[in-house]
Amino acid sequence: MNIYLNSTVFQIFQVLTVLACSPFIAGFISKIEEIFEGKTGPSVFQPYYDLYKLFHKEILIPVDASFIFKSAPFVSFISMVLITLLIPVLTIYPLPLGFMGDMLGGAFLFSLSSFFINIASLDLGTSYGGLGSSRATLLAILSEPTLILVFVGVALIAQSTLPYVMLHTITSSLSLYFSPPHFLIIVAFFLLFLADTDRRPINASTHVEMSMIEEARILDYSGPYLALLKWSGYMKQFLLLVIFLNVLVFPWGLSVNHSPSGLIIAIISLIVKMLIVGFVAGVIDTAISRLRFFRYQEYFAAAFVLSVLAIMTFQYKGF
Amino acid sequence: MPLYIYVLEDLLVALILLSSFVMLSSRWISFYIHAYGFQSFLIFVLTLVLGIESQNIDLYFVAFLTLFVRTIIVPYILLKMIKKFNIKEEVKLIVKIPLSIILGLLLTVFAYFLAYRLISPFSPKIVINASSIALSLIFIGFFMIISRFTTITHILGLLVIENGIFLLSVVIVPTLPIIVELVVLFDILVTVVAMLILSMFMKAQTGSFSTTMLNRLVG
Amino acid sequence: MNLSLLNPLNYYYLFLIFSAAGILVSFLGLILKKLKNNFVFSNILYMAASLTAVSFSVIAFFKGGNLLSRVLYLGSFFPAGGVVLKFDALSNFFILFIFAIFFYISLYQIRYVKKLGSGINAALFAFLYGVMLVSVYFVIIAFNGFVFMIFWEIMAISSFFLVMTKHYIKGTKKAAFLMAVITEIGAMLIIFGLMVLYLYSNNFNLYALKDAVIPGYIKEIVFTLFLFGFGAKMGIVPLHIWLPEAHPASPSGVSGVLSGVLTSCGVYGIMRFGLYVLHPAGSALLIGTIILIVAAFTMFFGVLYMSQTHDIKVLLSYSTVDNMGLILTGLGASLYYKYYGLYGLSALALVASLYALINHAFFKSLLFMGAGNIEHETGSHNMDDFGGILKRMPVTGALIFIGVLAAAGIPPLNGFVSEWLNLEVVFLGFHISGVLPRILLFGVGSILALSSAVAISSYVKLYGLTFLGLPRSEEAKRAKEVPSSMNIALIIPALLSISLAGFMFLYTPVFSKAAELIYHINIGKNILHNYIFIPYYSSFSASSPVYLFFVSILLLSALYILYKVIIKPKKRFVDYAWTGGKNIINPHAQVSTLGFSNALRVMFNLVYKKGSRAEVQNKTSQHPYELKNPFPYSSYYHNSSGYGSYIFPLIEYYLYLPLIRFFEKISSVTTEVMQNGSLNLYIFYIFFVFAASFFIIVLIPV
Amino acid sequence: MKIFIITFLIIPLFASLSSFIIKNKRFAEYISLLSSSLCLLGAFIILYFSISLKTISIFNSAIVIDKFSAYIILLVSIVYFLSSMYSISYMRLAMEGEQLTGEEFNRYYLFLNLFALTMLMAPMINNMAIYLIDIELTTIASAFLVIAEVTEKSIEAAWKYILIVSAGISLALLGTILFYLSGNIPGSANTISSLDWTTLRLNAVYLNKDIIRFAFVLIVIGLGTKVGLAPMHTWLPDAHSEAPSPISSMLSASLLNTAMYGIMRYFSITGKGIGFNYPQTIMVIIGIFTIFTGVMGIINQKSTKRLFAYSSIEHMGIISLGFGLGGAFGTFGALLQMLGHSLAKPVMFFGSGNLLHKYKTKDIKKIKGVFYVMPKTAFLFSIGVLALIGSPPSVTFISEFLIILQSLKNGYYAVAIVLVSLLIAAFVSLLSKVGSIVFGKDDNSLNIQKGDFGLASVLPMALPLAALIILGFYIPGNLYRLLMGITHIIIIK
Repeated sequence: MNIYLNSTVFQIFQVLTVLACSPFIAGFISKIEEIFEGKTGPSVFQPYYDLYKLFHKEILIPVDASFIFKSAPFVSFISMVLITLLIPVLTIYPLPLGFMGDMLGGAFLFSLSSFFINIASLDLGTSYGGLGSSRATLLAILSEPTLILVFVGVALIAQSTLPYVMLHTITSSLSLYFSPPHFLIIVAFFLLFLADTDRRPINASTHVEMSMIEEARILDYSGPYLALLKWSGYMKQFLLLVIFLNVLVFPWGLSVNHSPSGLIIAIISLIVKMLIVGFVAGVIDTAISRLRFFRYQEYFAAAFVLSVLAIMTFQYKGF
Repeated sequence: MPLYIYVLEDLLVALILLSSFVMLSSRWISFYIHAYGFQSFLIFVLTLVLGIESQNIDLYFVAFLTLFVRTIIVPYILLKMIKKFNIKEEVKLIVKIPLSIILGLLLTVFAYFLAYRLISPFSPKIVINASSIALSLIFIGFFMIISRFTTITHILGLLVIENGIFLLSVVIVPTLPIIVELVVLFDILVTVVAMLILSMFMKAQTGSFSTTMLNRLVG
Repeated sequence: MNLSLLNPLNYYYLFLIFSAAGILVSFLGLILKKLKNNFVFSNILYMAASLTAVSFSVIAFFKGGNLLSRVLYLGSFFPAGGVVLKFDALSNFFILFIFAIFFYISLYQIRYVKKLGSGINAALFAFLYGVMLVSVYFVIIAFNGFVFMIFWEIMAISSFFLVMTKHYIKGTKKAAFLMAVITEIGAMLIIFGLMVLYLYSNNFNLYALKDAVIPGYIKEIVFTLFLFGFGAKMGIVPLHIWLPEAHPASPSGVSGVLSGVLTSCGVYGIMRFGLYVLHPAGSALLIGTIILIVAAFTMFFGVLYMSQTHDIKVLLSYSTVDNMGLILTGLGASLYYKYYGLYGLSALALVASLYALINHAFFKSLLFMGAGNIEHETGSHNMDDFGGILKRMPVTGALIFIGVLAAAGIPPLNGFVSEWLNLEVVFLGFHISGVLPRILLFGVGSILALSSAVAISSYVKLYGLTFLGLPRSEEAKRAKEVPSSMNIALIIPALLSISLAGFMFLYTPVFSKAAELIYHINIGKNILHNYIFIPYYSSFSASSPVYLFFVSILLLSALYILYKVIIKPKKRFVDYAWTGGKNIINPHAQVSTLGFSNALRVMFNLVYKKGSRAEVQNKTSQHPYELKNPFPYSSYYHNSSGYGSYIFPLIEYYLYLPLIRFFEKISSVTTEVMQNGSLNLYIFYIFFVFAASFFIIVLIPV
Repeated sequence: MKIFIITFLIIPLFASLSSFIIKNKRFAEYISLLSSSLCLLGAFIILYFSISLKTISIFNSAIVIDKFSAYIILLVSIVYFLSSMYSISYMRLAMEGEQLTGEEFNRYYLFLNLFALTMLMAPMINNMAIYLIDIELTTIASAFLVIAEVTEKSIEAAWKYILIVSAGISLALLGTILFYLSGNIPGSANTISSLDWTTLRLNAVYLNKDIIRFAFVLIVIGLGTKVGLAPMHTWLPDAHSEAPSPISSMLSASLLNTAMYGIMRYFSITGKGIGFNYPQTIMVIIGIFTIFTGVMGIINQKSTKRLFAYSSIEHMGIISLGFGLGGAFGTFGALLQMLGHSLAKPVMFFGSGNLLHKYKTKDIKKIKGVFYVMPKTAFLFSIGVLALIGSPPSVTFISEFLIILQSLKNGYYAVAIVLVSLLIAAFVSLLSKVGSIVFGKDDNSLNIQKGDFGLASVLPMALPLAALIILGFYIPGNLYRLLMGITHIIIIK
């Protein structure tokens, strides 16, 4: 009984960590980018201010809006919370409700969020909504096969699609950790991470009007709705980073037991890991330029080839 | 069996072949009909000779029926017909006459070849000779239909084929039941009459006996 | 005779009585013009018949044991041998959901057909529909290859005429005809396969066919024949070309049946004849490979063309093609696992496949009926003409939204569950020891992922351009809600779809029963613990769609309550935020269907053979026998013809057109030579044959 | 029994003569209908006798009726019955449309019954030569029926018909003489001086093998001309398309079968004499070529009646292929296909007759939307075409199924594949052509009065269709035993 209680507490903490820390990471990355561009930039806490401000504004709802427009922010937010329940943010052992889905289920939950935003962007009949929705679905089309192949690669290495089991397998064998497939998969996943979080070379997260993908879809949202959407965007980035770090790259530093100290260590180590990766992401984001729209497939093809290579090397090396 | 009979038979079949070549080499329709009558008459004589030779009453009977139907009635009807409609000449030939004679010769050779292969193991030479000429009659009859373009020639072509078959049956199986010969003759009569009626219909509709116009039904 | 309500056989007789009565009523209506309302009566009778059929299966499943398997001997019939009808787990399973579909479609078309007016003969329609209903029933329970074939063909013919219902519209004839051609080719392949089996068994009885000792290569050939034969009905590539023609041409109820029922019958055929009768063991590797390659092509082409159309029904029919690929993936994987001795996994893969099948049957019929609702009101299925339908038809819109969520594979609905399950099955491929099969399986998995992404995009387009935004035509503005009986018919599959996700645990035993029949292993106990679904190995994965469903709903409502309580937002209903609160939105500035999917068209030009308008003229003049192109020229913008493109499907272009031209050429040459009207030539033929055959016989001695 | 058979044959003769003499139109119609229904009854009685008793053999074995003959007689009388019923409607409409004079009307009924008489006689005749002459008589009688409406085209058709078939029959006669020769070789121990099939068949082993080989080919070419085996089929589309529809159906559905019957008699003699391999090979080759020709004609066809004429060619090809494949299934399938052909063809020709009267054209492209103009005809016509092309439930499906099965059993995979692909091609093109006739938007520009013709135009279509479908579901035991008996008659060693 006690264990269950503790686990439940941990699960709540896990959700809270994601909710609380995700704006911070977003702020940190944009700060890094600004610094590398030679500017001072806003504070790392700027996302919190934004959210606060938006939650206190009134909502403008167009008269033609249907229930889909109104439900999209909630669904998007909830799907991120659901993913949080599934993945090892803080612990290396499954928490309550962690059995609801595996990696694949998580991927589908991401698509739940984007599906609702896409469809909501068409609700008002503005031309920008259609543009954004069209492009976002195209990106999904391009990235999804690669994502699945990455998961296949991981599942091959770990013989499982459960993130907790994957983490265990990778940490248990150093030879597995340092094997070429593992690194190839890390790279492929990182490329997908860049694309999925609106970074260059696909998009520019700092200049929203530039490519009209992410922001075009939520142009007509305002007030708390916009806040929810933005927050779920931060969470998406955070969660992708968690999967990247805690499952693939550096699955150490997580809590192994139910002690409060483990919890604190886990949170701190997670933040540290994220800051490092965020730094790298920020550097990349400023160092390279955006791709032309009709050359996106080349970028994804690179990721695809990497993951295929990973699987092939695994097949023929054998572990 | 006296030798003269063989000589006579050989002579008769040769004449029959000759008459068919006469038909091939002409473009005058009345000439065809006369040649056909002559050919039928020769067949009658041959049948009679064979009947005498084999002492077969049936063959006498068949011979006189042939005389009656093939030599008299059919040519008579045909001649009357062309007189009534004043048909003189074959309208058009698909092959020129010299070529058609050469082809006829080739067909005869083929008929000899076939007949030799077919019945040589068990038949005397005279029968082989006669039956190969009968086969060549069949071939030439077909050739006439293929190369000519009036209804009368088509009928005559058919009749030549029938003559060939009749000759063959008389020569190689003289014991064929008489009923068969009878109905075949009856059939010839009915067919000729029916075809003549048809060709008169055709004359009434198209104004000609030529079959070159018969190409509306295609595909 | 046991007249108890729980005796399933009574339901069998009741089914026969009801359906025969329905057919009779419609036939009387056909003959006697005075008989009014025969259409309604016969459809009600069909509903009753479907209900009894479903009850049979439900009772059989609940009672289990001997009742599950019922054999009826009906004497013998030349040349079939003994006529056996059998209800076993597989047929019960198929009857269960197929007749559920028949039930609500019968309900649906009572009002729907009325709208079609006097152009169609409603009595004839009901008659053919009844014939199809009965034939489907016997297709599923026939336990004799020959009898199966007879009912299979009756089903094909009646569906051909049903597609022909709106024959006064241009293009319908061609569509129905195309369908008949493809299904006939398929039927011939099946017959051929059955005959080859017969050579080994000397009996068409399925027991005999099953027990016959058949060499491996024969099994492979026959299975391939069955795959393409039944695949013609399912719509696998390259035999899928009839689907995008026939579905838009037929009335929506019929489209629903075509997509929900007939494709399922195709799957049934593969399962019954390919898996149950042939039960490949040593040849499973090759067969599985063939299936997986076909599945990959089917998903790939189906989904890529699906994204490019502007016609709702064409979109849905290509989506059917895509889903058939998904189902085949499960089947192929199950054969692979069987070959490598992983029987539990092969049963699991079959379960995944069945799950995808039943999902598809429900949500696709739902969507087709929804498309029918829209057509009922606007008279069109061109998405570019719609917009803002949700405001005008809220119930339809909400129900279709459920269907779209299911079809696009969005969690937590059932489409997600089946796609997830199939992906799990693919992922489990690492248990296979062969390297190349494993890689093929993973490759199919990535195409599966591509297909699910494109499907999402297409369904976003479908729903967004049809129901959302602003109306772009007068018809769309005038649309109003359809009669309630039609919407009730839509509610049933919507609820069934939801139940398939939220109450998955009710269905899994049924699936595993059906899979047990084929693989003789019951995995029902292994895969479901405490509402958690385990893909056979608990260390591999454990997920709970059931929990996910309820938890997500719970969290969503919790969030909404929190939002209402804590934030208490001030709402202001205004015009568009982005335009500064002014209503200056032009409906025609919205994205068009082509505009939405054009980027894909550009990126995958190799597959699409895209052409611009300048090429249209040339192309049509080049192909006088042109098949109807489901993707005609259209513009990037509404109300504009200046910028646009068209595509011509690759398979039609490179496979079917040359075939058609080849046949026409041969035929015209042959008849021109053989029958040119010249009597002399005709006689020459006779003479020639005569002379030539003699010559040949002379030359060849005995 | 003698008297019965004589009466059976006198009935149509009486009908034909009396209708010609009395010259009353209604009388001619009803006496023909009466005679045909009596013949149908008689055919059933003959069938019953030949099944339950033994072979009927009368007039010193000049007339021998075994199961096979009885079966063919039955098929002929079924078509005779249907055609004389349909003639009532067709000829009345033709008279109304002034395509026909009163004289031609009377001539039509004279020859209709005579034609039926000759066809009924053919299967009874034991003597091969007389059988051939009887076939020649059918040609003449039907040639006059082809020109029932005297037009340039019908005369052309009749002329081609009579000439081609006479040439063919003369070849068959030659073949028959060779058969006789083969039993009468001078110097051989056993002479068989008879042209009766019963005798020949009994003593087939004594026949000269070398000559039989030639003789059988001649028979196939000669009678094949009548049957419509390619490439001797050329008269068939012309005559079928130009004849009045009831006659087309009689030509197609019964005449071809009657001629095929003759081929099969020779076939069984030949098979018994020199082994079945040889005649079967010939039948398979010519059957496949015939199917090919028929299907090609179907694909490239623009006229309704020629379409079904080519379909007859295709069916005859299937039948000869079936016989050629032999075995229990092949022969059985071919016999069943005969039945299916006899039942399905009248439906199609009667239907196209109705269309011809309504639209005054045979051009497929010009006929559209029949479902609105003549719903009953359209319904029966479209079901009929399905039965014709062998989709279940119909007899043709079962027969074609059996034939394909037999070809697989024999190991002729190539034959089976060719057959299947040709069947699919026939299915496709027939369906598309009939579909384009029956369905589609009603064309108002033609000024056509809507509505079906009378009962006599629809009932002859409905009756055989019902039989086709019922037999497709259930083949009665008696029919099965009958056909099995015939199979034994044909292929027993």
